Amino acid sequence: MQFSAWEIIKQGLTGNKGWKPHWRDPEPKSAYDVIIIGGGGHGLATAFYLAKEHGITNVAVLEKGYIGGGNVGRNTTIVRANYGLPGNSEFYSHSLKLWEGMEQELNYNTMMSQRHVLNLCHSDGQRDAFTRRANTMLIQGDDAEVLSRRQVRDYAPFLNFDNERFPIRGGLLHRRGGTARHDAVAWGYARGADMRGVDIIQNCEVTGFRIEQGRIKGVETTRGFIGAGKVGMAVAGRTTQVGQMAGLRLPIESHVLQAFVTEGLKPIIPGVVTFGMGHFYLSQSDKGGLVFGGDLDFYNSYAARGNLPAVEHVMQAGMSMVPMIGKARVLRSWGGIMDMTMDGSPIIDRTPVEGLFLNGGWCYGGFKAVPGSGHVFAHLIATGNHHKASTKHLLNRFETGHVIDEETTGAQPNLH
Amino acid sequence: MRLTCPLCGPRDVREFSYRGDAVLTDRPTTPEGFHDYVHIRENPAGPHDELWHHGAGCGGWLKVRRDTVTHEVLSVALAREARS
Amino acid sequence: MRLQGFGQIDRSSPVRFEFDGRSYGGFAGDTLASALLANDIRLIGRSFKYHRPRGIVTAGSEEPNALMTIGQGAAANPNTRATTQELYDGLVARSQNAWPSLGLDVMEVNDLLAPFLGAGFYYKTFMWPKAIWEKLYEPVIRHAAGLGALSGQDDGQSYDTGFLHCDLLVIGSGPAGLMAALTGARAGKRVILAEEDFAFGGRLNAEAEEVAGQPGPAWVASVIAELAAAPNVRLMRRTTVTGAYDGGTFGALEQVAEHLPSLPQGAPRATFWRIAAGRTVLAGGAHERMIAFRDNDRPGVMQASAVRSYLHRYGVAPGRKVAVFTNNDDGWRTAADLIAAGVTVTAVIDPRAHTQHDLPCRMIHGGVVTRAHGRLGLDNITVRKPDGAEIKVDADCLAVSGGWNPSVHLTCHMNGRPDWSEDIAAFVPRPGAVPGLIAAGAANGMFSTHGALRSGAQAAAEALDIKPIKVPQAEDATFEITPFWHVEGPGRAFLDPQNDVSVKDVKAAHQENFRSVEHMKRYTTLGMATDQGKLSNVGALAIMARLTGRDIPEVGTTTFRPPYTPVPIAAFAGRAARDTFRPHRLTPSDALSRERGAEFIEAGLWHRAAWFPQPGEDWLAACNRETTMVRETVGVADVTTLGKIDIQGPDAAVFLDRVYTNMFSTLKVGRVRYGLMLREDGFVMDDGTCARLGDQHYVMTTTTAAAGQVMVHLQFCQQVLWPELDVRFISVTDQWAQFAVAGPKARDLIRDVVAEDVSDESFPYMGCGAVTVLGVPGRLFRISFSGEHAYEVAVPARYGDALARALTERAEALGGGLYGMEALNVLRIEKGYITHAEIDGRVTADDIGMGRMVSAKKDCVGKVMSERPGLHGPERCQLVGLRPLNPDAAALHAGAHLFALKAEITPDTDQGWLSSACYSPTFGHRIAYAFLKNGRARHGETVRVVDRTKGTETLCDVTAPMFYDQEGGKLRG
Amino acid sequence: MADILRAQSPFSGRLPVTAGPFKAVEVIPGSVMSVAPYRGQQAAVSKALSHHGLRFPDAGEAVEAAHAAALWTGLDECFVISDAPLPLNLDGIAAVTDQTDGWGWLRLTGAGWQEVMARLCPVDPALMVPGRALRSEVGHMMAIVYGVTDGVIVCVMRSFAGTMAHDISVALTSVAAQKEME
Repeated sequence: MQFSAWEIIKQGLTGNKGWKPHWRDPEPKSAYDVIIIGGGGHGLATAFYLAKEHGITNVAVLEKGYIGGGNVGRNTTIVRANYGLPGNSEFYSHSLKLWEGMEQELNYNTMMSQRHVLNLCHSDGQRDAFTRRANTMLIQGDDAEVLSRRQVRDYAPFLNFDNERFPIRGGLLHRRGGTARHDAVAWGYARGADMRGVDIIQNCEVTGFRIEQGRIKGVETTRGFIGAGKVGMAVAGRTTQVGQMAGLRLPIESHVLQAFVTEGLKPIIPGVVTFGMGHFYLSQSDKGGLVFGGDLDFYNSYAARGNLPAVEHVMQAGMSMVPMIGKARVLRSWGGIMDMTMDGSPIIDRTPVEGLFLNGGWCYGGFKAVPGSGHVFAHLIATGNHHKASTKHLLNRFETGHVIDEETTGAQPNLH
Repeated sequence: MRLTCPLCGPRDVREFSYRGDAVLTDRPTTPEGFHDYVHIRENPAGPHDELWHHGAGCGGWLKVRRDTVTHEVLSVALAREARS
Repeated sequence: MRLQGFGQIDRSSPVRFEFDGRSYGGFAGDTLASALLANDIRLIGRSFKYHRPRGIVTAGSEEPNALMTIGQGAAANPNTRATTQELYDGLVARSQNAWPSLGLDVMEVNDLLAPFLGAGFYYKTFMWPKAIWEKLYEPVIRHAAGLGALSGQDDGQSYDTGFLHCDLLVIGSGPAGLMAALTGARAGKRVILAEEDFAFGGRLNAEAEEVAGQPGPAWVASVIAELAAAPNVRLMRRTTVTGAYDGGTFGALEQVAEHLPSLPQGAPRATFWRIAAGRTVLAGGAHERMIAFRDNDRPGVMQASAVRSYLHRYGVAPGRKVAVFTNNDDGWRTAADLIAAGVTVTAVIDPRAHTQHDLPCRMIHGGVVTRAHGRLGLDNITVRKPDGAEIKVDADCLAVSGGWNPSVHLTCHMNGRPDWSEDIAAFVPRPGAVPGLIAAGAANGMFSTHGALRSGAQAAAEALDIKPIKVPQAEDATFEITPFWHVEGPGRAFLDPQNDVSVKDVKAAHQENFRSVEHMKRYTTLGMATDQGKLSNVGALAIMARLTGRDIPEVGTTTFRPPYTPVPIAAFAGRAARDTFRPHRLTPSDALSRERGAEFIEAGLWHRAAWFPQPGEDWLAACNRETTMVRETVGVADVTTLGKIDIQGPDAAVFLDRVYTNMFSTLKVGRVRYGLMLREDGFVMDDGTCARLGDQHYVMTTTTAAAGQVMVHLQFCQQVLWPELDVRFISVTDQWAQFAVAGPKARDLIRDVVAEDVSDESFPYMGCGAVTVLGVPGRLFRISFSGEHAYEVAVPARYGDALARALTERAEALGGGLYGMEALNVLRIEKGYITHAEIDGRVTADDIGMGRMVSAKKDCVGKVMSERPGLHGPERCQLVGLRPLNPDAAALHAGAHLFALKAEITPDTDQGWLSSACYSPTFGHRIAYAFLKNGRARHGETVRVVDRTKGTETLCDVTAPMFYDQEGGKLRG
Repeated sequence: MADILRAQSPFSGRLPVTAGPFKAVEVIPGSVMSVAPYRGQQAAVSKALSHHGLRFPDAGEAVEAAHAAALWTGLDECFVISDAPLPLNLDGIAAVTDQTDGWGWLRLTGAGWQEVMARLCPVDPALMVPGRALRSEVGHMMAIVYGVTDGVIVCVMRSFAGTMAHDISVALTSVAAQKEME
């Protein structure tokens, strides 16, 4: 069924009886060409692109709960391509281009809204770092503008320009950045994959790998053994545990990142604003809630919830930079489990097990990566070669020293 | 969350900073072990030995055993005493 | 309608308030909602999506509809629940989400379009044409969405945060909570009793109940009096416990001034408390739920318990002709109380075929309400009798009771899931869901008054391991309910009134395979409104259960997240807002610098003087003058902010050898050495000088930015890695005020303030020692960050301001003066010194040409990992200097990228970047530091500096990263 | 050397502040020395300190004598504060560092001062009693806190004195205003 305004009118006039499931709930087959573990954004996008780009449709996505229940459903929905280092910059650039055509590609309104991302800077050093990053972006053909204090004031007059503590000295404006409707991304990819023959199997937890002579044969699940010649892991948040079942030892810690939404308010924040010094970022959803977040809670956690010090820090940073949001009431706070790698960048690579591929370590950059990650991971699984947009996210880079450390904090995951 | 510092008593987690897995206490003596030491983590979902610093308190480095699923704190000791 | 003889309002204190521009009267002790109902106002707002007319549903914080904007101007407070807002004289309230008026809202057209606007419709359209989403569709959607509006201004109001500690935290002050608090209090425990309402007592204020032979409110008053007299009890009304966190920590919001016309001077609007509780009793009561039937959202349809609250607590009848629709005994109680108060009850409709109830009004057993009528306010209802016949019943208010949901929310905050109780057809808290917390009373499914009293006392006794106290007499009826959720039929039966989610939407979610609870919630937005599903979740689960042929507990429940009720952002932040976000660290020369008109920059938490403009100077002119001044005469700069760590002990030297790449055990006493520190991953962490003051005594200097990090790192090394080393350290950053004195006339100045001989023999370059500075014991270091003959002179900080003035005065006499961070930066770039602009955390010792400083003779932190292949070789960018071919070139700024002369500009041909750049007044042109691929081998090559942010390209020669005095004669001379 | 440098205290011009029953005033100790015993030397340090009526304090303890006190300030460390510099004679058994100028000290008094501290410090004010010294944060600053008979003494690093004076002033004004409302 093609979604369109016409279809809505037709269905509306006939009692909305004709709407179909957005994806089927098939029983698992005994074997597939490719199994993707993880029905989150990355796994579903990978399945979609395997089918669409590579014609590989005998694919199953195995999800232990319900699809889209992990980080794709609990992030702050920001989409951007403003990374500074080789490896990440071209990858996120690639991903943003896919975002820009996503709705038409999926026939699903994921509400990708290029309402701009503005990073504020508070010192000359920060401005220099922004300039370096902006040049990286511009040189690869993306958009970036380094704004002066006056230009920031013109652009976002609602910010606090009287702040003596961390005065706003300028900003990095990325107009093609913005937000999207996170759940819809998972659902849209699920529907797109399902329409192309991919089996999405919910409530099916992988409990082990079958590996013979160093080669993957399939996976053990709560619904029995399922064979496959190739298996891709896209289980960020649980990468360590799933990897362990295949004997992988990984440079990853799991951490909790909290996020917040307020009650609905009439439109007041036009785009995304980030206050890096206070680890604070803010946008407003189409429903009117202010959506914002900050830094990790800093300790290893699988609880998907955090504690008050991190909450307060976020609010303090917000009240420092945008005090006019003070009366907005926080409606809900929640946490996600982040795969934090030792350099803060993801891993998309083969593993020592032939036929087993790894996609993880997304830290808190996973949502904006969804289409790009699915696209390059599908390429890797289908062809055996790295896509040109992702040649540096290698598993052995920690051993060789070719790390991609955007935050410059070294091998301490909670500081990235 | 609260940690009971062996010197300062029960304190709000805001007084502490977190470093990571307590494997960091076992610095290798040969070059071979360093990649694992610096990068590879067990990252368990469950009890976890880890290092915290009581920066706003006594300045002590603490070895804490804590469940990463429930956040229950199982034990706290001064790292230098818990070491060997 | 106000009733005489009922309620706890203060009829001797009338107040005036305004709603949507009209003035009304109420009394002290009213909420805004009770006062509106007393004035017969039923239409109070519009719904989120369909803009349907809505009325007050509840009498508490679970209210989904009666959200209003209170106050005006910058202080306007949107989305405030009228049901919890205390009335005060002069209160101004406005309805929300309606234009041009509440009665006539043009967006109500959405309601007519409802067949096209069902759950998730927006995922299926607005995709064409692509470019129009941001320009048209989305702005329209955004404009229509949202509830109230922020003023857009900083209201300037402050909030406090604080910490509390107790043995027992009791949440809620109904019968269970009061007994729990009393139990703890009498045992001498430290008790906090937190009540979200402005009155203690919970439902006892809202019922015609007796406890211990007294009216409920009288018994409450006597208990509160006893608790108030106990020194170990803190009574906190207007305090909502908003979240349960690890280790017995709870968040709680105490309203301080929300009920006052204005904020008293110095007082906060509210205080956000973090409570560390040994044990907790959750006695937060229960929420009555509705029953879904067609148009059940009409103004006048209310919770049956809310009707009793308005009657007994506020003396208000929400209608003149009230009907009751109930599947349990509670609705009958409402009918009985109304009749006793002389209010007409037009019918009680109960889907159960038989009950024990017999009231002097029309009773329809086995009947259901199939529809509510009256667009802007309820006129009547359609009732289907057991025989199938439909009749109309007059009603301007319909009291509905679908049973009660215990307030399990806090017990879900730590991932606990509640258990289903068949007896009460509701979820109850799972024991142990929050460690140390026990639920009691209605919050635990105990709905009789005596049961609540009993369970409160028991819970506290169990929590504290003490004996329960005696429980007073009270009503102890068994609760009886037959689950009944939804009246089937055409039209829309609302589950979540605020988000306009109806039974149809849940069915649509099921039809489109959004059957998991989370999918259903996200697809329909059910439970995502400001009440977080307090009213709607269980009803929706029941419908999904029926559609999927499962039991409610099998379908599951969605997780409740903190906060329990919405909390203002500003309250969480407290005083750490605006420019008090973080502390301000001030240097000893701060006052002097301000007197001299300095501009400041941020360095960590410090404010450092950046330049000292003289009349007519902009920053560049000031910076050039200050730079030249240092090069030609003498300058004085405050360098107190650099981290200073005093290191002592028998193993101090060994310790330093392990944390620095180079040797410090070989440093002679009275000498200073530059040192480099790596992180264990082999990249540079920090650099600085370290002076040896005695055989076992060093003073380490760190950069300002890394001072804290280095201190923690040293503690880590000493306590965690090498506890066998006997070494102690402590920060002396704040103990010493330290000033750089630099320039050809530096020694002249130093001679004038230091008693001792400072000749090259006594104080050679890189020498140090104790001296007397203008009569005060101080320290002198002959070190330079400018390339000039220079010193750093330190005195105890109490003399810092005076010394800054004394040095400045003398420098000025010599033709010099103060210089700031800008000039300091130019000086160090000219001379080839690095800062964190270069050692940015991704740089190796080799990159900055200090590979040989990693001593081969010993191990140190980071040494092994620094030998990884990725940290070496021609692919890495190495530090070089850049000199523009055209000396007038103005476009040489940090952040620009480097390319070979003929190369195309692409990411693949990118050769590096500029880390620092400045105009050098010494050379008369701009200079820069850059990291260039294989740069050390490329000195003499010409490269292109490309800055796309400014649209410039500049040709530069690659040089060694040192422009000034490469031989170092000035330092030593 | 004609000049005599004029000394300035950390809170000069910033304290006292008062509101309602509360008062925060600066305290200027004559001498503050940090004492960090080397490995196994704690007893020897205690012995040396006993000449001044002091000993090395246990964790969380403040040992007081007539004109001096030893405040526990952290792992292996205490501050010896005294009206005038004391001959400590700790060479070889402890690292001793002058901290007299490194910190600003204030005394908060007034009935209900615990309510003021509750707004600034995560530690239970009930533990801030004479004989106890603790490390925690006050505002967002690392602090030493110890109890005195009529209130509490709070000590932060010197460069934070401006913020500390501001924070304590705001807190005691707030609590005083709320007492007024009762």
